[in-house]
Order: sequence, then C-alpha cells, then structure tokens
Amino acid sequence: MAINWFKYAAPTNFYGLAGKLIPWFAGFSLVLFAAGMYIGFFVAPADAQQGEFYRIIFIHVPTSILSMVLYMVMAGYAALGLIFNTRLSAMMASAIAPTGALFAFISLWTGALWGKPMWGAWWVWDARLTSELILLFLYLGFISLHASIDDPRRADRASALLAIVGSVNVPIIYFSVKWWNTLHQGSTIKFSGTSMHVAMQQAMFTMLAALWLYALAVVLARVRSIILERERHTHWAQEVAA
Amino acid sequence: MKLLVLVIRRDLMLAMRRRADVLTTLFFFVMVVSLFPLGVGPEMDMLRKMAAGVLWVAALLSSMLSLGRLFATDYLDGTLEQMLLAPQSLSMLVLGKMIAHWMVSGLPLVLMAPVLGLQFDMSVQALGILIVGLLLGTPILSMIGAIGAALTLGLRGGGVLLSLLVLPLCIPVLIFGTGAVEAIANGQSVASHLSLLGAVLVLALVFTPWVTAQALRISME
Amino acid sequence: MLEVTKLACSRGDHRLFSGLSFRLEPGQILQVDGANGSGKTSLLRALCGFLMPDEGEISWGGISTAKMEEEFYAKILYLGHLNAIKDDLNALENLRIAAGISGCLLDEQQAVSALQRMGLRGRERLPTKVLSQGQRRRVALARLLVNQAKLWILDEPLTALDVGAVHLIETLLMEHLARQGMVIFTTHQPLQVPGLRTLSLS
Amino acid sequence: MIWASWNDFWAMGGYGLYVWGSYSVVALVLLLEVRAAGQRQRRAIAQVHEHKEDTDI
Repeated sequence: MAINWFKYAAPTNFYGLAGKLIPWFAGFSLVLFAAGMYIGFFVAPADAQQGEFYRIIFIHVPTSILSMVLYMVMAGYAALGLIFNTRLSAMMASAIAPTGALFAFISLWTGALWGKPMWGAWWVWDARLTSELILLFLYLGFISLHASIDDPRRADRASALLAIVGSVNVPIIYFSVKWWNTLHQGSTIKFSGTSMHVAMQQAMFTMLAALWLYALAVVLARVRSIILERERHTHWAQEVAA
Repeated sequence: MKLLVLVIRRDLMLAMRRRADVLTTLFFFVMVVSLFPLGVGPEMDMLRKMAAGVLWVAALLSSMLSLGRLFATDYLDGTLEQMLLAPQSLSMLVLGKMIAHWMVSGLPLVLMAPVLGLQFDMSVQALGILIVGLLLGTPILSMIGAIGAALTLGLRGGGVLLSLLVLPLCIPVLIFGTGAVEAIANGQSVASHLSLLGAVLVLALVFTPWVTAQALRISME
Repeated sequence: MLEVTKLACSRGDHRLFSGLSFRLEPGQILQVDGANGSGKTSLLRALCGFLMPDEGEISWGGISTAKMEEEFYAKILYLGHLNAIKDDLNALENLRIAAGISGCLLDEQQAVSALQRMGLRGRERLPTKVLSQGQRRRVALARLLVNQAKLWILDEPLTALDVGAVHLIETLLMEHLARQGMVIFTTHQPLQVPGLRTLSLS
Repeated sequence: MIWASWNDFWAMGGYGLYVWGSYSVVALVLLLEVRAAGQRQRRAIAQVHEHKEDTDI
C-alpha cells in the first residue's frame, strides 16, 4: 500500500495528519524534558570552574542551536512556497517564525543570566550572544512584515522572500560579528563539548531533543490554526470545525 | 544597457526637480553626527575613537530615510506598473533606480563625511579610509534597502518597517566599514576590511536587483 | 492571437469569476463589461501578468504568457486607471521616458507631433501638474500613437475625456485595428467602433 | 542523589537566582506559547462558525 505522500501537501489533508501527530510529539517532548532535567540536575556533577550555575547551558545551548536551525527551516519552507507556489509551505514558514523568535529570546535571556556569574555582567558583547540578538531582529522583521500585509497571499510571498534574503545573510552576519568580536576583545573561552562530563552531554542532547519535539508540536498546532483561518469560507472548514 | 542609463537619467531628473528631498537626507546626516558630541561631551580623544562608528551609523540611518521614496511615488502614480511591463529585464531597471538613489542619497554623504570627520578630529589617513569605506558601503545600503522598499511597498508604517527589515542585513557593512578605520588608526593593514566590503558589494550587485524585481512583482500583485 | 481558457480570478478569498474562456484574433476589438466589482480590472491585470489567476491559462500564439514574460510585454500596451505620468516632469519628458521604458526610443519631433495630435499643442513643455485631468489623460493616451504593441489593454480609457477626445480615441482604435492590432478594454461611456464584441462578466 | 538536601538543591551553590531565574522564565514562556496556540485554534474555529452564519442567511 504505497502512501501517496503528495496527498498531504494539500493543506486540508495535512490538517488531519498534523492533528494525529501533535499528541505524540507533545508526549515524547514531556518525557524527554523530565529525563533531561533529571540528568542535568541530579546526575551531572558540579563543574570545576563554574560550580553549579553552568546548568543553565542545558537550556541556553539547545535553544540557541534550535533558534538558528528553525530560521533555516523557515527559510527552506519559504523558498518551497515561493518556487512551487504551494500554500502549505508558506503557512509552515509563518507557523515556525513565532517559535523560532521565542527560542532566540530564551537563548538571550538564559545567556544573560549565565553571563552574569560567568563574566560579571548581564550583557556581554560576545560573538554568539550578539549574533543571537541579530537573529532575533531577523525573526521580528519576518513576523512584522507578515503581520503588516493584509492579503495573506502577498504576506506569505513577501515574508518568504525576506526569509530567503535573511538566510543568505545569516552566515555573513555570524562571520562578521565573530570577526568584529575577535578584533576587539580576543576570543572568549570556548565551551568545547569534549571537555564536558558525559552526563552533561547526555543532559544537553536530551534537552535538545525535547525542545525540538516541543517545537514540532507547537508549530504543527499553529499551522492547523492557520489552515483553518485561511480555509474558513470552505465547506471543509465547516465540517472540521463542527 | 540603454534602459539602465534611461532610468538613471529619469530618476536624477526627478530628484533635481525636487532638490529639497536630496538636501533633507544630507541635513539629517549632518544633524545626527553633530548630536553625538553634545551627548557624549567634547573630549577629543573620546570623539576620535567613536568618530567612524558615529559617521557610519548616521550614514546608515539617513540612507534608510530616503529609501521609502524609491518606489513609493512611482507606485502611486502608476509609472511602476509600466516599468514592470518593460520588455527589458526588470532587474536592470531596478539596478538603475538603485544607482540613481545612491547618487542622490549615498554620494552626498560620502562627500560630506570628511567635513564632519574634522569635527571629530580624525587623522587624514583615517578620513581617507573612511571615505573609501563609505564609497564601497553606501551602494550596498541602497541595494539592500531597495529590497526592503520593494517588500514594504504601499504598506501603512512602511518607513519604520523598512528599517526593521533592512538594518540587521546591513550590520556586516557597518562592521567592516568601521573596522577599516579602526585598523588604520592602530596602524594595522586595512586590506582585509576593504576587500571584505568589496566582496559584499559584488555579492549585492549580483543578487539584489533580481531579488528586488521579485519583491516588486510580489508587491504589485 | 490571444487565447484565454477557463480563467478564474479572486480577490482575497472572494471569487470574482471562473471558467472564463475567449479568443482575440488580430483586427478584433473586445469590450469587457460588468457591474462594478465584477472583476473587469482584475481580468485586465491578469492578462498583463500583474495578477496570478487561480485557475486557467492565458496564451499568446499558443505559448503561455507566464513563460514568455518579457517577450509578451513587448507585444502589449497597458493603460490602467492611473495615468502613469510624473507630475514634476512636463508632457514631453513623460512621453519620451514612457516610450523609452516600453522599448522604443523617440526623438523630440515625434513626441511633439504625437502630443499635438492628442490636442496638447502649446502645452508640451508645461509640468503636467498644471494640466487638467482631461489633459493629463490625453498625455497618458499619447503613448498609443508612439508604440508598436499589437495588443492594447485599456482600463476605462475615456475617463475625464471630452467629446472631441472620445472621437479621437475611436479613430485611433480603428487605425490600430486596421493594422491588424487587437484591443481589449473596459469603459463606462459608450464607444462606437465597428466590429465591437462584448464579453460580459456578471 | 548528588545534593545533600533539598535546600542545597534550591540554593544551587549560591547561584539559585540565576539558574532558577532562567528555568522559570523558560517554563513560563513555553507555557504561554502553548496557551496562545490553543487560544488561536479556538478563535479560528469560532471564526469558521461566524462565517457559517453569514453564508446561511
């Protein structure tokens, strides 16, 4: 029985599929959250230099990684939506943006709280934190452009183009900020993965998986709402929303 | 090629008929730069250190200011529609508009920068590098700004939204431009900074006209 | 030859028309009529490629216009509600620039004679912002005289025109049709041209 | 269990403010996002019903 995957490219079919997947993603995400927190707080030992406050990285590092990955995934969907004119990809792009922006904000917040005991200041113009701040601006640009255009079709296509231009610029920005940072302060301490205790690594990857599944669940839920909003005048919507 | 020259001549002719708009961009640039010593204090060594940064940020803001009009007036009176129907490539036409915008808003900044640089007691070499940096950098601001102007065509809060979209993308230009001036001040070589700026300029020259053309088609739907 | 098959357009999520098919042969003139908001302008804008239709195909000589792009643009002349003239420039500059952008370079003499034929003698060098609405429409319509487009797409060309100008437009249309040109247009005022076909949207 | 007692756990080696400050904000933000997504879904369904009344008249 060959599953015709293209059937799910249609927003209306995707609505049902997403509905079935969300509980699984949400459930596994909670399980992994619990596991990650347990390993992170009850198994991983204190760090030699940083004592106990290093445990913030179990949230800071995964959210930074995911905020970047989600931006690229968003730009990918945006490109698909523009090139193949598929409405579902455009909806996915605008569904990912808020979650990506929140991850960028969380990464900045936890970065600041980690920076205070580490470097003695709430905000340090460290290369990673600065690039994360710029990534947050790119997200806000995407969201506000999409919000300020009334016609949904133009909103999707305009913000998609912005996401693609943004994704081309992200590496340039990351490089130039790192260049700018080494120019002024010399490179900050590298938190290389190898020197970390194995339990720390496990906690980090578990939290990363948990956050990734969480993002999937929230994005799918949001895309379902977007599909419903866009199809509200169709009979299909009336049946689904009965 | 003829279309490019035609569009540049057209936009320059229009700009000359509305000379005031050209001057407002320049006056804004001068005013913003002159505000900083009032805010930070007159100590010369402090001002010298931040001169490049102040001039570059002011250049960034004043080119944002005039970007709104790049397509807006043509959109309102219907000439933009006719441009979209031009039998030559729209990218070439858009490149013409970008060049015309740069000549009206970017070039005056470059010419005015040395005068303002003296206010900040910049050394002659630093001024020289600043001008070369601005010459390479301001066209990039016009080109990336044109993408924002095309995307926010006809939207309510267009001006502010335009800056929110475009400024993050201009950060590398700001970093390389100011970095070059700082390098010369510390006696290091500026080759790397300016070559990076040149690389971004070439990248922008190749991609932004096409992207802006796509943005215009999307906005004109 | 322009052919439209099963075209459907919508504005926002409101469907304007669907299943629209018609053909336009050289030398033919077609008027699109329908109540306000029935999608007349959207149809013309879809033909120009401004509006992406939901369904249906627009082809020119058998080739889809979406694929032809610039090649198709050389074949058409579109005149919308907006006059597409710059207020700061005078009529002469406007006409020469508009012609230049649409691909045919015009010397001063040709432009002046076109403007004079449109009844703008003596006003060629005045900034268009001082001209009346009717005169500005004449400046916009002067482009009909100076281009080689085969298909004219005119959206209410007669707005703000006096009786004299309407007759002038009618003669221009007939000359264009005589040269095996094609016209598709909308209008709220009557227009007498032999061989006029109408396509109703409502 | 690496913590001597529960209040050692909360103290987090003197850095409790920073660790729990960040984790509580993270939990808050994620919960708010989930709630917002739920609200948006309910509003979308309500919009469909509203639209249904319009077409019925």
